[in-house]
Amino acid sequence: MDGIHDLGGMQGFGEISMESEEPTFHEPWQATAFALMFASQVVVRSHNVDEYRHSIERMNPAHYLQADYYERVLTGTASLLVEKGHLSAEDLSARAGGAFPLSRPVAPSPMADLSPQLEPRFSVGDRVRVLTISPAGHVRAPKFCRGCVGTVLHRAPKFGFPDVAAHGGTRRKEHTYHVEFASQDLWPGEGSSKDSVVVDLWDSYLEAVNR
Amino acid sequence: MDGIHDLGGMQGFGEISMESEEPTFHEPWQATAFALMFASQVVVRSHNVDEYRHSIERMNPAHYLQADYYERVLTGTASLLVEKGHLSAEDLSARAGGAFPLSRPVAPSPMADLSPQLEPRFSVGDRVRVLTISPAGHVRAPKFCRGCVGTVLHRAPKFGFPDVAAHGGTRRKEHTYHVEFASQDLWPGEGSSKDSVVVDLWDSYLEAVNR
Amino acid sequence: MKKQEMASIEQRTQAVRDALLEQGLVTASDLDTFAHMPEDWKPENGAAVVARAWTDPDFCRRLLADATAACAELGYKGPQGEYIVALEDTPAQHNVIVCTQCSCTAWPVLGLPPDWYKSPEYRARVVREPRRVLKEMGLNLSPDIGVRVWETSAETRYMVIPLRPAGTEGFSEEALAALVSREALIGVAMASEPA
Amino acid sequence: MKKQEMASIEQRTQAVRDALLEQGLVTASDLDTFAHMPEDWKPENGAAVVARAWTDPDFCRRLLADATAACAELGYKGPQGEYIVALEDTPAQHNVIVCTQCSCTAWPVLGLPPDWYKSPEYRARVVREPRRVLKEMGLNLSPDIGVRVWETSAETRYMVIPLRPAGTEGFSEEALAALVSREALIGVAMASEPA
Repeated sequence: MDGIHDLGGMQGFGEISMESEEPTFHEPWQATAFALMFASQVVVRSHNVDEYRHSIERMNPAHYLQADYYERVLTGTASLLVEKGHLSAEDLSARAGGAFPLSRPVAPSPMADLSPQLEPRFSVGDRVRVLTISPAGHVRAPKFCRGCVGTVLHRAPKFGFPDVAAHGGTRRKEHTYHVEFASQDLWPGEGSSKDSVVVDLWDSYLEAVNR
Repeated sequence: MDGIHDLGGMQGFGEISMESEEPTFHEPWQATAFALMFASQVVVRSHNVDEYRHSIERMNPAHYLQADYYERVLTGTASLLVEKGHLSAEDLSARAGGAFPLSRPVAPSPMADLSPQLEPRFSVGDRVRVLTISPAGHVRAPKFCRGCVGTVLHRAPKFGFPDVAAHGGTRRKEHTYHVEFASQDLWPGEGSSKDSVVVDLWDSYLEAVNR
Repeated sequence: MKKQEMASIEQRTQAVRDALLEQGLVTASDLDTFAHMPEDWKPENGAAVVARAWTDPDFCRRLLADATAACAELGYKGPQGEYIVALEDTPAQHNVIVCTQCSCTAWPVLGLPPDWYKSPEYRARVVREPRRVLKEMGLNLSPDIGVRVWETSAETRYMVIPLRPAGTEGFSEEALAALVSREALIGVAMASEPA
Repeated sequence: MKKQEMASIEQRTQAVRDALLEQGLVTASDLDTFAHMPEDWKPENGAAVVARAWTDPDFCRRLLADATAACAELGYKGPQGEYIVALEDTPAQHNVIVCTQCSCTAWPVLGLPPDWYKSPEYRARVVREPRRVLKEMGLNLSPDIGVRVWETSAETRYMVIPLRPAGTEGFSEEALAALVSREALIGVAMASEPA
C-alpha cells in the first residue's frame, strides 16, 4: 500500500536525535510489548511475520507517526489477535479502561497480479526495472524505487513472497536480489554521482531491461 | 517537497466523518487563527500566500497529521512571523506558557530549474506530460500526476508561479491549464475507465507529448 | 532533558495575537473584522447561483462562460473567488471538488470549507477512489456515470452545478436554492428532492 | 458524541497481556522468556565479529562469503539472523544500513535497533540525503568517498565491517572490539580511534 510506513525519500523530517548508552527497553511495557509480539507469532501462532508487518502499516497514519516503535508493535499485534478471533476489541478496551485504537481493515483487493517466479530470472550484473505496481495491500518494493532501473549486485536465497503471505495466500518462495540504484536515478538532480541505494527485491517485483 | 501535505492517493486513511449543521468555526480560537492568518498577509504584509502555504507544508509531519486545520493555519502563520523577524520564538513560547512548535526551516535548494513560460504553450485538446521534478521546496504539481500524460481541457488566466513566489524570487505569472488524466493512467488497474482527475497546472510544470 | 510540554492551541493562538497587538503590527479592530468576514461567505450564496442558473438559461450560459463575473452579478466575490469556474453535472457526468495539498475552496460561494473537506481522509482518498468515498458519504453513483474529480491545485476555484431535481417545475428561485447544500456544491451529494 | 479518551500505552499493553494469559493462549513464563531474550542480542556480538575479521584474514573471507555461518562460528545466530550479509567498508566506499518500511536489523549481531534507527526521520532521510544525515550524526565523509545505502526491504540482514582504525597494530581482539559501536556496525559512525 502507498501508506505512511513507506517513508523512504519523504521530505519534511528533521534532525535525528541520538541517545548515548541507550538501553534495549526504556520502559517495562516495551519489553512486554516485544514479548507479546513474539509470543503471538511463535506460541499462539495467530499470524505470520508478513501479516504482522502489514498490520502495523494499516495503523491510522496520524497514530503511526506519533507512536513509539513499541506502541506500533503492540497495536499491530493486538489488531491481528482481534482479527483472527483470539481477542475481542471490546474486551481489550474494557480492560484498558479507555479507547484502544487498532489498525484499519485489510483493503478489499490487496494484491497485484504477479506471476510466481520459482526459478531465478536474473544474475549478477543484470539490469532490471522495478514494476510500477501500487497494490492496496502489503508489498515490500519501496515506492521510491518503483519504475527505476538498477543493477543486480547479488542473488540471495529464496524467501517467502511477502505480498501473498501477508494476505493468507499459498506460501511460495522466490529469490531476492540486491539491486543497486544510482541515487541520481532515484532523485534526479540531487545528491552525489558516487552514491547509490541497494534494495533487496523479490524476483517477481522485477522485469528485465534490454540494453 | 515530497511532504506529508501532498496526500492525494495516499492509502491507509479511514472513513470521512461529516457533521450536520457544521458551524464556520467550532471554537473562538479558530476564528482568531483565521484572522491572524489574514491580517499577517494583508495588514502586516509579512509574507505572501505561497510562502504561507509552504510554511504549513514545513510542519513536522506527525504534528501536521494530528493537528486541526486551524492549528495548521496558526502554526504556519506564526512560523513565518518568526522567520521574517516580526516575532520571536522565545517570546511566543513564554507567552503561551509552554512549547510552541513551529514549522521546520526552508530547504537549502528549494526550487527546480524551470524556465519561465510567459506565453502559453498549450491549447485545449493538447496532450501534455507533467514533469517528474521533486524539488525540496514549494511546488503545486501533486506527486500523483507527475510523469503522467493528460489532455488540456481549458486554459485559465495567468497566475503567479508559486514555486518562485514561495521562496522570495522575482514574481512571474504564467497560464495554468485544467489537465484531465484518466484515473487508470494515474493508478493502473484500479477504478473505472469512465473516471478522471482534472489537475490545474502551471505551464512550466508541463511538457508537450508528441502523438 | 525532558521536552517542554506543548501549550494548548488556545494559549498559542492568544500568544500570537497578543504579540502582534503589543507590537502595533495589527489592531484589535483589524482582527475583529477578519474574524467576522467569513460570515458573508456561505453556501447559501452558491445555492442562489445554482437556482438562478436552473431558472435563467441566459444566466446559466454566462455562468458557464465566466463564473467569476456571473457570481459577481449576484454580489458574490472576494478573496478566493478571483477566478471561479462552474462545473455542470449531466446525467452522464458527475463532478466533485477537492484540494489535496491544502484545502482551497471558492470562499464567496461555498464558504470556508467544512472539516470533512479539510480532513486527510477526504484529501487522500477522493482522487483515487471517488466512487467508494462518495458511496460512504451517501451518494451511490451508477457505474454508467463518469466521475470527474477536480483538484484545486492552482488558483481556479470550482463550484458544481448539480442536476436540477425532478418535480421542481415552477419552483421559485428561493425554493430551489433551499435544495442545494454545501455538499451538493462540492459534489459529494446531489441536490435534494423536493419534500 | 465525544470520542472515548485513549487508554495509556501501559494500560493497553497490560490489557493484551492479561487477555492472552486468561485465555491460556500464552503463559507468564513464555512472556518472561521472550522479554529477556533480547539480552543476548547486542552490538558487542557484532563488534566481536568485526574484531575477528580484522585480525583473521581467513575468517574475514568466510565472513564476506557467508556471514550467517561466520557469525554462527562465534555463537551468534537466531531470529532476524537467518541470512546475514557483511558489508566491507573500503577507503573509497562507505556502507550504511536502513529499513525504511519498518525497522529490521540483524538482531543476533546488532541487537534490537536503537530509537534513532526506528525514527521516521532516519528512515525517510538516509536513503535520499545520506551525506547530510551522516554529517548531522557526526560523520563527515569526503566527497571522494562513495556512499552505499542498504535498504533492508526483504530478508537479508546486514552488518557493516568498518575500516580498522590506524594505530591499532598488535591490538587484541578484545581491545579492537571495544572500538566498534552499534553505530559503526550500522554505518553512521566509524570505528573509534584508539584512546
